[in-house]
Amino acid sequence: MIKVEFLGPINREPANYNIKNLNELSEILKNDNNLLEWLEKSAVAINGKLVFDKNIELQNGDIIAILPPVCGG
Amino acid sequence: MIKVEFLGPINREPANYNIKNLNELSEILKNDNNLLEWLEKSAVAINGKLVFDKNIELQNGDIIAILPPVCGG
Amino acid sequence: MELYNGSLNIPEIISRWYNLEQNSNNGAFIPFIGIVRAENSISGLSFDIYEPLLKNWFIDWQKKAEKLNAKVKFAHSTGDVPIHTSSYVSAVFSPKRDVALKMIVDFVEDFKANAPIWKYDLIEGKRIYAESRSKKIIGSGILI
Amino acid sequence: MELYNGSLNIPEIISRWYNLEQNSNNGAFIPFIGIVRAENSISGLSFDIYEPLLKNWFIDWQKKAEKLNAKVKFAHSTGDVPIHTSSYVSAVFSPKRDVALKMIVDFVEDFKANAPIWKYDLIEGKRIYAESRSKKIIGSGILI
Repeated sequence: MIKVEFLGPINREPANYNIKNLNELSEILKNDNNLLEWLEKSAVAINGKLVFDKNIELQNGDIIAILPPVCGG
Repeated sequence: MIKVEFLGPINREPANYNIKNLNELSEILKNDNNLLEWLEKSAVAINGKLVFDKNIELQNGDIIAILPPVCGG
Repeated sequence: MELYNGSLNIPEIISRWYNLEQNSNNGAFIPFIGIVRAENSISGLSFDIYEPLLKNWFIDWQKKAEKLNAKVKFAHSTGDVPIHTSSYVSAVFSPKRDVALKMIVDFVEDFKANAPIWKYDLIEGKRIYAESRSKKIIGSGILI
Repeated sequence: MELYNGSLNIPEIISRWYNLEQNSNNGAFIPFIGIVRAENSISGLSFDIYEPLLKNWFIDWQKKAEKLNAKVKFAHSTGDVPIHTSSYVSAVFSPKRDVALKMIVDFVEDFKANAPIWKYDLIEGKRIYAESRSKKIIGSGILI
């Protein structure tokens, strides 16, 4: 299973999915109209590292983070 | 009288001169070989303000500072 | 990297960092200290942090600094931070003044743009996402 | 502008400046702290200061800062300052981070180039003018 965390203002409980890559996650999450707006402006990290390729193969136990726009300091 | 202070590494006692402008001071100090080298690389302040014109008229009681190269911090 | 719940104790942090590094022969120590401004009738700011990514972001910066013989540090708040107190301090140590001055500018800018931290205004007891001041992280939109 | 005989107490100065300005609604506070490095087998540095000109130099900077809605401060040592202690700290306060970051760079560079301060290396008890690191003040050579 892959755990997906929705960070900061997305304000939604983590969810578990049985997926092999980010393409599959994209297909699932895009169906959720409440999420669609966030996805357009969110980056993605796998196990604490930003990723830029939807085809990366996921490993069982990976943790994915959905990261909306930031403003530290 | 005009008081002239020699700052920092010039390491020389202040002196008083009866002069009307920096041209006159220049003529006096250039005769001192120990000072000549310093004069080439020194700036001049009158009463705590840098000056850039040798013809400025001096007032009785003015204090002139001879300022060799600096390195604060 | 130090994370604290609530406002930072700036005198304690700066003094500790200074005392710790005083003998490391770095000639320049430049902290950047953020203080929460009273504006838009907020009572304060509030922060969420995603620590796993922040840790890796900082490790990259430590490597970058080390290559230039410098050292970076920072502390940030989570949760609520009242106005006129501090939520953020970063610092650069370097033997060279010019390296330190350039690095503190780059570090602070990169922190603002890429550190996984979400800011909220505290207004009348509510926590309101500071969306208009927030910036998309590089690579955003990948799931669309 | 604060002048001290010997090393600066950096934790005291930074804490005091921070506490003093905390409520002035400046969002950014950037100190630059100089620490005397152990190099060229010196035991420390020593400084002479010409206060009347330094005071005027600083008044000009205060006016410049005020126009940008910022505030500048500095402290410097006179006399002997042992290695691994501090002789210099300056700071900028501003509501705006980018103004503060630019100003601390400009202030420190201008200080180094134009503040009427003379530096000496302390080597085996002797006070040796740091001539090769020193810079002519603008207008130098006027008496030739």
